[in-house]
Amino acid sequence: MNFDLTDDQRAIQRTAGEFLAARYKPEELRRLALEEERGFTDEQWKAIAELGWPGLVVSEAHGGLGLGIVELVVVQEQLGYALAPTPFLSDVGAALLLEAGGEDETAAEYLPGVATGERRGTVAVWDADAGWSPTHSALVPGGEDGQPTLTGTKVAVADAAAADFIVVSGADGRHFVVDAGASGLEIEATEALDPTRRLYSVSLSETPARELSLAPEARRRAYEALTTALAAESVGVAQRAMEMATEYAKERQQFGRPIGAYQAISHPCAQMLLETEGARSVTLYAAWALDHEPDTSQLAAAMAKSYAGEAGWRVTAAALQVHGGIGFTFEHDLHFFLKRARANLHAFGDSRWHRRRVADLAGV
Amino acid sequence: MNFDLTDDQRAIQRTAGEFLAARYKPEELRRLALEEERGFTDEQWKAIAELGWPGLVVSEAHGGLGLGIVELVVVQEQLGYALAPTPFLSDVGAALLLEAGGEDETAAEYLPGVATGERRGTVAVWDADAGWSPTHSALVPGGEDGQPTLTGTKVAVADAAAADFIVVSGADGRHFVVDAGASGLEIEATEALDPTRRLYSVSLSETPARELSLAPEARRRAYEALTTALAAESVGVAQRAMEMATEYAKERQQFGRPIGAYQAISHPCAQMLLETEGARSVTLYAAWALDHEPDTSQLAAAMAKSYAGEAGWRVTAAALQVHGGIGFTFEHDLHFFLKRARANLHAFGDSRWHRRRVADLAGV
Amino acid sequence: MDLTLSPQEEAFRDELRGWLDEHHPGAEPEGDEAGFEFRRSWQKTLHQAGWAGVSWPKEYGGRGASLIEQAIYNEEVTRAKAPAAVNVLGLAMGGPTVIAHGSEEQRKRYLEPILSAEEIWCQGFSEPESGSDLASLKTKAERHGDEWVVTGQKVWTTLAHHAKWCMLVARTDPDAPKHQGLTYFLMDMDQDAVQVRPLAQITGEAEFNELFLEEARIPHANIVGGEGNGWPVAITTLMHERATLAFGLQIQVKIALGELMEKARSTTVNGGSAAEDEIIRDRLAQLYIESEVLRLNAYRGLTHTMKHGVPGPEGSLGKWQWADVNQALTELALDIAGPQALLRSDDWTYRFLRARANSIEGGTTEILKNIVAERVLGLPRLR
Amino acid sequence: MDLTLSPQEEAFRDELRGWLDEHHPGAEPEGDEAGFEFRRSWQKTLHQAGWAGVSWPKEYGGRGASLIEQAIYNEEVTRAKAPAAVNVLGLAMGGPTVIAHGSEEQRKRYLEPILSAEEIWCQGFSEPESGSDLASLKTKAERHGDEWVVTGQKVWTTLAHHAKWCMLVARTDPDAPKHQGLTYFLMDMDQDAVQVRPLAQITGEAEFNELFLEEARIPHANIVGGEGNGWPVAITTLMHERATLAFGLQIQVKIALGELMEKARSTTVNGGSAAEDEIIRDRLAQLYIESEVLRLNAYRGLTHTMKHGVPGPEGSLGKWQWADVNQALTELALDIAGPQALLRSDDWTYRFLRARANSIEGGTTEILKNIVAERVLGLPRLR
Repeated sequence: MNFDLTDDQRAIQRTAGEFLAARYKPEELRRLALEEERGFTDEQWKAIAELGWPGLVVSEAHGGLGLGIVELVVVQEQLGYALAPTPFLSDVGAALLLEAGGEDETAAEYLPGVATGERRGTVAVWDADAGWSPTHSALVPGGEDGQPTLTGTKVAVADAAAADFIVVSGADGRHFVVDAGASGLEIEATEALDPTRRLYSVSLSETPARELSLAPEARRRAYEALTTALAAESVGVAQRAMEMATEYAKERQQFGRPIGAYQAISHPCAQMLLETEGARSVTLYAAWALDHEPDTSQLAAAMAKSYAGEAGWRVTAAALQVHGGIGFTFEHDLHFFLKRARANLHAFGDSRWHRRRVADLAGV
Repeated sequence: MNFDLTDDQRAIQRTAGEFLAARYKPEELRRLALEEERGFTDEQWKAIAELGWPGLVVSEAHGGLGLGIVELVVVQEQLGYALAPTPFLSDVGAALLLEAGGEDETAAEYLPGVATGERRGTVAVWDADAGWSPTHSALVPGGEDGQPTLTGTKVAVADAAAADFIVVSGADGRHFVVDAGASGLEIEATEALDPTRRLYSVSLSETPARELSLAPEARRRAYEALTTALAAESVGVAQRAMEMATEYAKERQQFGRPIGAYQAISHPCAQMLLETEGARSVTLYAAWALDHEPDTSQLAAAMAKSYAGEAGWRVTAAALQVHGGIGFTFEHDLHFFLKRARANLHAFGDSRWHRRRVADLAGV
Repeated sequence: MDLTLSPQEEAFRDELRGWLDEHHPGAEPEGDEAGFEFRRSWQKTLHQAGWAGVSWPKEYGGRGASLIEQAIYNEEVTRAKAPAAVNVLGLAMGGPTVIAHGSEEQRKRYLEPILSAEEIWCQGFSEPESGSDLASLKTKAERHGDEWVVTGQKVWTTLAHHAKWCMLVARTDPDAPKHQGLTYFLMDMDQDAVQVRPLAQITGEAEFNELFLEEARIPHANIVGGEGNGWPVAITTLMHERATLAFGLQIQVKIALGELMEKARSTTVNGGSAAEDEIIRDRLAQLYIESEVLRLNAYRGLTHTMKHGVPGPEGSLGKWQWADVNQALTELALDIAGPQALLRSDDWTYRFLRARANSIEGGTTEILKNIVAERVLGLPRLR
Repeated sequence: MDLTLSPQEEAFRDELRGWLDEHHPGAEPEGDEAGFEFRRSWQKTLHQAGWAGVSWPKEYGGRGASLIEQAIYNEEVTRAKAPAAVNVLGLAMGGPTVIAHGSEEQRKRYLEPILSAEEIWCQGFSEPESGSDLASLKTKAERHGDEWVVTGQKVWTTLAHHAKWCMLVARTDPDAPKHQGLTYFLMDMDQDAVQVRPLAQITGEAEFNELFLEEARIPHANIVGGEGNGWPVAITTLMHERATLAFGLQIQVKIALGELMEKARSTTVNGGSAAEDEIIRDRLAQLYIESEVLRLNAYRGLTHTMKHGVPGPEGSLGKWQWADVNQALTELALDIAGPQALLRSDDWTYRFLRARANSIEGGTTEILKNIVAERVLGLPRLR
């Protein structure tokens, strides 16, 4: 029993932390969010690729590092902490679904490029009128067998304009790969709650696609890994917001004292710690379960997404309150964290949706 | 527009407050709760009858004062504040249902005795396996037409052993009057969450009963008046618990200061005020609507019961936390208030049940 | 107890409602400048009909409305979705302060142009270093003959770029205790020494400004309430802010809740409408109750003020409770939206972000709780 | 990272589980006295098999178990619903304090009778006037030759009427600053100068006592850790309290939640089971998650302590979070019961009332938040 990262995992954590702190300083974050069309630069992606991250979850057989979900969440928490705008998570989502394809020949064709970072993917799940379910889709392919075509619209597809291919979910859990530039594919930027992650509306009109053959179990695990990675990102976001709030509470003077001396400030800060640490524990547990205990991983991932989603939001909202007026200004960085946290709460099933899964799986 | 009591209502309030403060001191409350079998004495009831309260909601035609629900909640808030153990509310419930009978001959027979306090009633609503609905019952009368008999069990019937008659709810909103001592009627004391209000299990076995003819509208209004009175009681309970907590917070010293100087104590006290005043506003509004605006009274009463029920509980629970260990001892009086508040939250439809009604009535 | 309007109050409401029906100027045009001119022109219309400054005494050009009538005014204007009068700070705060503390000359000079919207007012109280602790403000004014020379920085100043007059509180005696040594000035914004910089909020909009004062000049005659007496004068301004705004706020919440209920009914989730979902339904019902409590507390508070001259305990709670309710309401809007919450697909994203400031602006919830604990409950002060 | 048990840990668990299976003494008999003797006899059985004081070093009769093994021990004992060892305060607090701060003579004298339950221990720290502010305690000890004479009042003392020894902290130097001048004594309870009065709680039960000391006598040799050094010794006792109890608490919550889920399934409301109601279901799921977070934090804290010698930040959170969860859980039990909640029809009423103390006993939630804010987050102290 050892609820701690291994030395290798710590090394990944340290490298990620240092890399991101150096490359994604607050000014750069702001520049990418507000000025850079795709939200990142090719050079930044190249640097990420050099670290091997795009191949992190890709098996060695397909040219990746074949690391586990624990390693993924270690990186993902650091990305949340830095709030680095990057298509990494979209790409990981696509990689996870391709890997879930196992022996699938499409997967085998795409994964080596993904592993090196040369070929970037993203995942398109929500139909334009979707409900809360992260995977439900009404999209049914047309075309002939073996040559399916897709017609429909997906919303809130992250980094679609920068992707070389898109993994598209359809009815009955079927998934398809569509290449950038495929006929009938139109990608339109949409304004998002969170300006640090580019979202697009993706419309398909008789667009040729290749179906991925995914076993239900493998598909499920891919989504669980993705939501656990999202939970880890929220943990990093919460950690950073908590640090910003506590630092500010130590410095800011009102009525002759640092505001952190008042329980109206210090107790909410303590609550931030409670929620951030709890979110970290359950997220690490979910990651470990995905790697080592497939039977419990469904429940664990649902718990992680629900708890960390709420924690990210509550911590960033409380951090804004601690900051007072300055935290409400666009020129302060805190709002970027708040927006990411809230967006994460909703993405891939909101907290309540995942609690419903917990109820089902825990036998409530 | 005048959201304040009239001079007459203020006089009732003052009289009630002074009467109860003199007669129901904490020692007496404790004695009644723990030692007095029926939870009150005949002498106490007589004094209440002399004030005319049993006839408060009884029309002048039946020998009562014919006052409104505003007057009732004024008294009821004071009763909650004093936490006076008394069968008054059970009796009022019965009186309200009888009055709802209008021209009904049974009502006409019972009400004059109720008005003077000579004949005391109570209300039996919950079947032993009832759900949350305050009025749903599966009880169907047997016997011949015009001479119905009742067979079944009602639980949590307040003051049943001290009642001269019981108004019993049945299926389809039908209501019946059963006399104390009727054949097949058995009344058994049950241990209650709240020791200041005696509850009984009432079993009926081919027990003769008289059906009350109640128009649905009138029946509905009677229950709304009863739940509004219960809400007012919770307002009084909350007010008293808040006063106890703030007094204690001014006196109790820890770390060289009165604990009320710490925001961890003072802010919860402020929250108590917010909830107590809000509960008072909405309860007065519901009472006024029952008297003057029948169209909005359903919604208003549901809001009052829900909000005041929650407020009573939250305020007393927070007051206990402010008191710390001493508040957890049986010898301190606070727990009586906490238990009454929690019991009130559940009685006649819990807060959530009434919110569901609010949703229906407000067109959610 | 009588929660219906008196015949006189009803007449007031009917007259206003009829007038608003007839004179409603329609939707505000796009663009900040166009919107501003539209609202200025609307205020002129209001003024000409005697509907600007309803709470002001008649002798100063107001309507001398009772508190209930003022509440009715705010409810009706909000319900009619009529534009806000452009000179909101002058009408709600500056005018009443001049009436309460100004000299007769000042009343003659300043009041009429506030009502007519000829001169727009802004407020220079908050500073970056003094948020909740207003009395710690550092902007300094030194007397040079008949003029005061002012240097410092102010923040959260709405309408600064349109304003002619700024209600400015500055420190005139650095050696006095912090609540003394403050003076309340009316500063002419039309001078180079006053620089206005818009301050964008997390919503992306710039509703507020920063003011940079570099030896700005104010004639001695522009002091309101006397040199060194700025604190009580500023408190008058702030009390008018809270009292006047409370009514508009509770009605805004009710309107927003109605819109949210409509959104819940029209949003499809998992085959049904969001409004049919038990949890959404329960949260909407709770918000409905709380918005009613807000309204009822506000009316109870009015009655108390009318009878006793001061607000009752429930009067201190409105701003705080409103912030709680409005934040919960806008959060629920996102929960109802499901994955669409990721997009800025409708106005709710803006409202949701804007609501984060509700518990900060005009007195943080923490400060309001302090005030309730100390002044209403009589708990000991910490500081 | 590896959340499975090591072969050694698994062996420890299996051995214990097997032993508990075989030796479980069945249900506790009715009545306080009978229950006490039952638990005393159970502890003797534990001790004979080497299962009492598992965390104590082997040289003092313990098992020298690792932290993980201690956690496993607590989980297994709770899961087996085995009775609690009767001398819980001696095992969890008194013994470890004597081991850490006592003399070799004291260790020889006191430890073995703790393990065998021959001598029961109780704790005399809290006083009516000093709750959270423990160091303000007023019980006074004066030296008379080789004895100390102690007068004062203690409260919240469990097991006082059965105890032979009381861990008593008293003020030996009234002139010293409040954290100094305290001394930690082992007081013989078997003297007339010590009066025990049961203190009923809001549940109606009397789990605790008050102690009245009127010139009670304690030999000088019964001081632990030296005269005037009582504060750090008392802190050792309290740290052992929190560390040891944490594991039992989280597992108790999981068991209680399982029972609550069963109650929800078996309670019929409006034609269905309470467990099918969307809101009940959502609240149960949230409690399930929070109880898992509690468990996971506890294990993460253990790993941190084993690696770094001190608990990590998550270690300070368990008691506080447990109180929140257990209160929410017992409140939900009443909500599930519907009108039956008015009656004391099952054990949940007791649990619900008992849970109100969870945020007070063993450090109030307010104090725990202070500790987290100051010691973990480094925020400035207020006092």
